[in-house]
Amino acid sequence: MMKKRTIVNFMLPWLLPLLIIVIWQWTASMEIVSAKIFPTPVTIAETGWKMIANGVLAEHMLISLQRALIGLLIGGGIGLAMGILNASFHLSYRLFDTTIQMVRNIPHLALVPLVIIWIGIGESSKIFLVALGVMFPVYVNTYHGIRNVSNDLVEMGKVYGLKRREIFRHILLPGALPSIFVGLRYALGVMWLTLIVAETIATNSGIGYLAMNAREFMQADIIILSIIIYACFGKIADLLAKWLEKGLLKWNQTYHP
Amino acid sequence: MMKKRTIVNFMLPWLLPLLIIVIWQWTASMEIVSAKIFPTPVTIAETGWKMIANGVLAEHMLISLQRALIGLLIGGGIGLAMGILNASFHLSYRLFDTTIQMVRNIPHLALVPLVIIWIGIGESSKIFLVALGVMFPVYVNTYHGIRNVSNDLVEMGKVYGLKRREIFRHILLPGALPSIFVGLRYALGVMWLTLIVAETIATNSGIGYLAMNAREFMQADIIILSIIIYACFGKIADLLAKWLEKGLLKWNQTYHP
Amino acid sequence: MTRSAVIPEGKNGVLIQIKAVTKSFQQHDVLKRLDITLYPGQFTSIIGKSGSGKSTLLKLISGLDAPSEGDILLDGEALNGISGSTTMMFQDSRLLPWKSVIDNVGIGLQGEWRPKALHFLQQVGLENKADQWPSTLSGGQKQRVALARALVRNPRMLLLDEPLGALDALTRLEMQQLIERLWLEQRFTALLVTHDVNEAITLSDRILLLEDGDIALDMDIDLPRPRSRTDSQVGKWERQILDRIMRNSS
Amino acid sequence: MTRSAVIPEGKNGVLIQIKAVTKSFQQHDVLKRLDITLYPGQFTSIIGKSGSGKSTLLKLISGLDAPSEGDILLDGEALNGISGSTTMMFQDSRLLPWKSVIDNVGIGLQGEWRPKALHFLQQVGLENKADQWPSTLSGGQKQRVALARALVRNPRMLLLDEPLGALDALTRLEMQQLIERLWLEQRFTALLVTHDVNEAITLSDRILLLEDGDIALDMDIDLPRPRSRTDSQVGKWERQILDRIMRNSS
Amino acid sequence: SEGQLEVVRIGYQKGNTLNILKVKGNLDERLKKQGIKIEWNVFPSGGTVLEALAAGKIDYGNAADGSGVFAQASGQSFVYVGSDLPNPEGMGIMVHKDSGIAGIGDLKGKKVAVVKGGNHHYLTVLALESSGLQYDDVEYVYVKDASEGRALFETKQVDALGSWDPFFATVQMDLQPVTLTDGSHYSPNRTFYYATKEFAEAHPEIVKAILEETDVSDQWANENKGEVVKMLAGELGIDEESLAKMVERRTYGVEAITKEIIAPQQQLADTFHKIGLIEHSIDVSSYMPVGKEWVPDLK
Ligand SMILES: Nc1ncnc2c1ncn2[C@@H]1O[C@H](COP(=O)(O)OP(=O)(O)OP(=O)(O)O)[C@@H](O)[C@H]1O
Ligand SMILES: Nc1ncnc2c1ncn2[C@@H]1O[C@H](COP(=O)(O)OP(=O)(O)OP(=O)(O)O)[C@@H](O)[C@H]1O
Ligand SMILES: [Mg+2]
Ligand SMILES: [Mg+2]
Repeated sequence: MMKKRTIVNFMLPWLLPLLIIVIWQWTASMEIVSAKIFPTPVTIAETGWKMIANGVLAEHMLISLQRALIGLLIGGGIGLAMGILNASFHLSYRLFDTTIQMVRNIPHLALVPLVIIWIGIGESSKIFLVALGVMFPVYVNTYHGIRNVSNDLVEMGKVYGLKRREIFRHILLPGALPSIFVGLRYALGVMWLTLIVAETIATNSGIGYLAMNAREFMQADIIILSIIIYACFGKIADLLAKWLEKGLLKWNQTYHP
Repeated sequence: MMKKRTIVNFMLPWLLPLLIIVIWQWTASMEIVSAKIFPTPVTIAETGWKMIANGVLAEHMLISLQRALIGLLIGGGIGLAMGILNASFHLSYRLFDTTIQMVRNIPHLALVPLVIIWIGIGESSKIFLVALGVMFPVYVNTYHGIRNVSNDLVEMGKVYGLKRREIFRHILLPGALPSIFVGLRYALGVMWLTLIVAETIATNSGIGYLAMNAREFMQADIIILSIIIYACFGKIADLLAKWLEKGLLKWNQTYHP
Repeated sequence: MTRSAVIPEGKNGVLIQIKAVTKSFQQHDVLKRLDITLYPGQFTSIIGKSGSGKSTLLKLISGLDAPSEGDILLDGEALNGISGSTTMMFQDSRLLPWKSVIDNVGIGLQGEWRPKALHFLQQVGLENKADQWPSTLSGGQKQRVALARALVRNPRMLLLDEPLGALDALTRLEMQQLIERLWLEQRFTALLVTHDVNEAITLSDRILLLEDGDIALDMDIDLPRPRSRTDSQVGKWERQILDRIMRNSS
Repeated sequence: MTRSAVIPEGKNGVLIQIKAVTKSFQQHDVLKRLDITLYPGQFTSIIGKSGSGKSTLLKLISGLDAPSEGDILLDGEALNGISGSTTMMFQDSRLLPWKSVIDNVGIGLQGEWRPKALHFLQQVGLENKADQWPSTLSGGQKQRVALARALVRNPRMLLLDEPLGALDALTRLEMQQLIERLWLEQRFTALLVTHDVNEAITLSDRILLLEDGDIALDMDIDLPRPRSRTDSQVGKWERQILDRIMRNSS
Repeated sequence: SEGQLEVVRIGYQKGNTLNILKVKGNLDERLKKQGIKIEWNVFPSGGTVLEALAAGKIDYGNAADGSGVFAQASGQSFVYVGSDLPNPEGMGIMVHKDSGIAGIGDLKGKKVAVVKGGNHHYLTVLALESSGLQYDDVEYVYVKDASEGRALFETKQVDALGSWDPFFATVQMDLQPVTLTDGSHYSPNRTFYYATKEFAEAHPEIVKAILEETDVSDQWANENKGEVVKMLAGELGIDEESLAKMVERRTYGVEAITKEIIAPQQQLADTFHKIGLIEHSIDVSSYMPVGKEWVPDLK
């Protein structure tokens, strides 16, 4: 009995995705639109399996992963640094915040022509776009996280002779961490999302390329496959962020199991 | 002296954007790349003025604004509701969170073909995409905001006989508000960003259309103009969010002037 | 030192029965098979060393937490979650930072509560702070707002966790009188955690000493009311209890 | 009742001069042209009604807040921001929730601080809680951790804002003895805010009564140490001060 | 760029002749002898090829006739260095069998899905005019790409669909629609070879070599259409039947720019100007120099 319950509980989050797949199979098999533009899950699974088996998928994913991670590192790093800087120094906040708020609102799609002119069509242009996209969520959550740390604790740190660096390390950073994790969770999503634009720039590899190329050439099965891959990445990113949170926020009772 | 200082302080946030424009004018006038693919700010200003004067810009902006706001209302509403629901009921969290985390990671560009099949090419498809994009930041920040309200205060509310609804209204919601505002600030950005994809679907109007059409037909001045418009929207969204915060979070000492 | 049958009258108050209640955190038993009956309308004080489990006991009675073992009955019915008849004042003030002082006092009240809330604010000497944010209050002021918030709602059972700990002698005295007056009027069942033995004696019918997770002392104080803190009888009781506390520890 | 020249020796302590200090919040003057000199190594207690400005004064001396008018000098030098020689124990415990108890005690300490921190945790009776999260502590335990955190760093000036308010009589006594012992050893300048007049008398050389933003009473307590709380001399002083407090208010 | 050339950066689109050239490898081989490497860059559309070309990120590329006109209209600098053989049958306008639409004239007031500025868009405009309608007598539904158009057509959100090969062929194969017209008699539907001015002028012999080798691989393609179909199926992920249809109705081959080629291109530019796709009228001949050093020697 107990065992059954645990399984049900474990399956609960997958109920809805499963339901979607079932409805999809059902509607698709009715052939309201041709299977060419809206294939059944079974077709997708076959395509997926084929691409896994011949290693194509792994290849695309690997190259995307590389671009994504480098971009995350750079953009996340800059976002974190700017968030910390602007939360700590009012001057820096005044100087940079407006610009960041403006830049973050520029669509990557519109930026591509300029990126090609400035950075070219190589790897760096793709990494640049990922970094740009990832920067903002990390920035804004770091900033707000730090600003929302209780001033009482900062006062305590000051009176206890903590240097600026120590106050940051022992008080502001740990206090902001839950918020920074929300930012990271976003960033992990944005990181992949950006690739769909970035990987239209003169490349024939990567998940973004796969999706856009499939769209170009009417390969509905691959479009949907890429959607599913993206969705799975979303789940993985979320698990990763949760797992990190679990490790680093042990003290936080609001941590959600 | 005092007066001078205030002006300097007021100008500070615009220093960087100004600097960018100056450098841009300078490099562009050097014609390292041809002015045709990288026009000078003056050219852009001229183009902009022409489009303002003949009302084209206002027309595009109005229609985009309409799509954006309806999408924001729907998506923001759903995000808020789901955030509240999932923060309040563990069952609902288990049931929905995974799916939301997966859906949010699907690039709109890849979804467009499916959206066209399911929703068609009318206004609703554009609003759907905006709503989808806006939903997630509101959701995740509402959720985390509510979960991070101190349990002590919730306990207090329970013991003082507050009903579930009252606990939510008097304790959870106000406590989560700073975080929800971060979400709103995002959402206001995403709202515009999404249009660049949404307004590729069978339309002749809107800021997103303007930008993408310009790219298609290589109108560098309009591409850059649309980038600037987007950037300004970013700033306006930010001001709006700050202004709302100022009004609603008077009690919050961490409010940043 | 055994429990005699001095049960004050109090139709209004709740009967609290604590039956073989154990509360453990991790491996550690904070409360060990506790058995207490608090009679309707009785004013009981709990004293005990820091960390002896006083707040834990109050949390169990309030229904905010559940015992690891054993049962708690209110008016004969097993407690399950929060009971509507309980009000508790926490050890920390737990004011809502986003509500003004008066809105904090009035939280959850129905109907025309403002005059009533203002009245109680006046009783705790803070009517002039009614429209301020809690963050501008001093420590003792916060505590008094929390007290006003607890008293304003005519509970049938009032749990007070060190309600006057942050107050100066004079204000403390006034607040004690306020609590006693309300209790005499309404005859709710009162349970007061305090470190001030004198306060326990002046206010309560019965004093419980919590030690090592058990009731080490259960005393009825049958002095006539009103009692004065400088009364010689009170002094005698005080010395007796303090001696008991000090002796046991060394 | 005027200030006599009983200045204890204390090369270690800081000389604190408060000169015509006014502190206002909005239109309201909390402190009004206050003039106080606290001598190096002196142990001073501040008493006063809730909301009389005691915490505000401590915050000014610590450098966390600046006077609206007037100056504060430490060892003759104008205070500007936080001085390295000050340690303050706040009215609320302000423990970092993300650090274990011992890490909270040791925060900001250099070198091999663990044995020292553990020693002080032991002094406040909490060595067995060293590795717990602060959120699992009782109210009094939190306060004691904060006390240990303040005492561990050998300050030249120690500001204590109701450090023992949440403690039971026995623990309170032990903590008083701990504070006195450390003070006798190190002769820092001590400033204690307390609501317990008896505590003020047993511990301090001098008692200040804050009333209406001004010093209403400035008394030197020249009893020999160690003092006992039940000593008749202490009792006499206590009654005298309490009478003064009570009289003025009615 | 002056001096010793080391790398030629070529931009291509999947399935185009340069793609065949890349796979055949004959150009790489020829240039390798001169110590020159080729950097092949794949782009998702003709517009993006010219975007990169104008930004100087590639030297040489292949894109459709319309792309050249748009790029010129926006003031980019580049030259046409060669052309593919015409392929008018590689695009067309289709309606559903049960739509009751029998000819172009019946399209009045109907919804037609096209990619704005695409070759089939141009075809639609010409076809409408020749059947006595105005170019805006239909309601255009602009789509982003072929698959969007097909989805709209298949779900009957539009009445007619303009498309181009290979998508034209797939729709014809899959849905068995009525093809109202293809490009014959309307437009040659060429794709062109473009190069940056600097590159063409500094290295005409390389341009010549590329054009010649393209023709070589084109001739091979004409003789081995079965293999081309297989190759394209691998590259594009489109079924072989459709690709066979596309390859069958096309003849591969390179031509030098001539007056005869310039004229229809000018007509295209003028038409696009007339319907407002480009703001100013342009003179394509200034971008289409004739008889330059890079004119290939074709066998
Ligand atoms: N969530 C928890 N996890 C682990 N231990 C806990 C938890 N809550 C309380 N304790 C422990 O239970 C014991 C009793 O705590 P409680 O708060 O009831 O003490 P108390 O009698 O109210 O003390 P005080 O007078 O200091 O407020 C303490 O030792 C405390 O550390
Ligand atoms: N930031 C502030 N804004 C407005 N008023 C304030 C602020 N801080 C303190 N006050 C007011 O100043 C007065 C003195 O406060 P303070 O905290 O110094 O009192 P206290 O003597 O420490 O009282 P307690 O014994 O209750 O802790 C109070 O009336 C309080 O409301
Ligand atoms: Mg307690
Ligand atoms: Mg205070």
